[in-house]
Amino acid sequence: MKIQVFAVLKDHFDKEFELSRDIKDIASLKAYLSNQNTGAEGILQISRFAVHNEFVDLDYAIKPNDTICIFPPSSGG
Amino acid sequence: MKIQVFAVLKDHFDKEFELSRDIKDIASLKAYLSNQNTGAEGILQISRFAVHNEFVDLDYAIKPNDTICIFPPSSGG
Amino acid sequence: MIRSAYSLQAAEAEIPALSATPLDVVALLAQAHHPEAGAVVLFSGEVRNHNQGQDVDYLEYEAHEAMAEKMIAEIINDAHAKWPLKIAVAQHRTGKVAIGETAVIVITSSAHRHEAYEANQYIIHRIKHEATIWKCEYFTDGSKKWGGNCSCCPPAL
Amino acid sequence: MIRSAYSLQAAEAEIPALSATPLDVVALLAQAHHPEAGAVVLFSGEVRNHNQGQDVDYLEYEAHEAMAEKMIAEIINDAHAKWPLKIAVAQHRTGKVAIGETAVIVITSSAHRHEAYEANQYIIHRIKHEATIWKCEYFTDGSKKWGGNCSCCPPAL
Repeated sequence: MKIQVFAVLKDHFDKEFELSRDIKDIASLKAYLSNQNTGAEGILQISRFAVHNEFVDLDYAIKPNDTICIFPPSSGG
Repeated sequence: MKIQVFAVLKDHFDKEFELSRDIKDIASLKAYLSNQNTGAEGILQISRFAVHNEFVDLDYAIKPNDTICIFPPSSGG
Repeated sequence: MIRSAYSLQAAEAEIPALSATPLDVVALLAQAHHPEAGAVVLFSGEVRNHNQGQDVDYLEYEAHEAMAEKMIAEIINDAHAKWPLKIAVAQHRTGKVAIGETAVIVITSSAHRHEAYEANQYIIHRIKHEATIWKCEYFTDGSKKWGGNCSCCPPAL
Repeated sequence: MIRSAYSLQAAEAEIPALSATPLDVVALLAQAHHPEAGAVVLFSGEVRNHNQGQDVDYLEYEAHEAMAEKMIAEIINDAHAKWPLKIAVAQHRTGKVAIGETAVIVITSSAHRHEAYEANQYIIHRIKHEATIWKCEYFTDGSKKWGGNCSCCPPAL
């Protein structure tokens, strides 16, 4: 799977990176990334996840070729 | 005294006219004009009165040379 | 409430409250910029082509100008006292106003948007209800109707 | 809620929700006229020269553009469903935005003013909180800060 992160998450992760591990769903991905980078745990907790331009829930089953976007809380305007 | 009326009151009175009668205050003027022109009574009841660019109360004592403006409810905007 | 010299001098002081010629929305908006204001709210009251089922030809606004100018200035001052505004300006047309033209403009700006919205609504509400300005609607059938333009008030006299 | 062909064709359909170049407030406002709309409310969110005691140099907005465009369109549609609007448009900057420049514009128009104010506030609130757009403030001391620009929310992450 490919991961894209936005805004403040770029201070904690590369903007875009590959993950070849077997991670079954968004909840597991969130746990894995929080473990890898404990400084980002708080932000990841309140972030939203999207696949193919649609928000997905924590139980979304990740497919091997998915690109998963991780969005911190919006701050437009 | 001179009287100036505005907006819908012009449908009932001349825009500007002289009144040479002895009318002591605004309450009496209101009663007098309502009597003269019963069709305007409702509007006069909810109108405001001003002398020298200042609103005056019903008990304002009219001086002979006063110009009294009579304003129906505002409807700007 | 102390206001900065910037707002008073650059914008508010130069804008007459009444105008017998079409309002220059763009120029007014350009004057309402302020480096400390994050939020600008502009209200434009425009002449509709119909009202309460009748086709409007044009409007005409009558004013007691001296009192209207003084009252609008007071309303602006009251808004500054109630909210931390950087800029508050209002301008109202007098005379004949065509369909689609702007009859009244209110611009407010503040550091945060809530105050700008609140103050803007406060100013237009008071101008409509208190300032010595009266609207007369002229309809395409030749009839006319004074006042009572406001959707929040009982029908016209 | 059926919308007139006028509003969709003349104004809303042509306005992109995101713009990498300065927003043309005047052009957008000109497009927001509608013969049946008596009230136009414009909100302009502008870059302030300071925020929470720090001097701002400039801002930069990052967006997930495809999702942001879709979300802004949905927010506009939701506003149309909630209020009888003649026109509702919004446009947000992306990239670097200088002090005094407009970061976001929302224009609403309706027959009566209350709906235009309400819908305008609704749209900007949702854009700020939901659309996939993030602000980064760059300060004159060289530091930067992501997000948390909103006075109604907890401090930045």
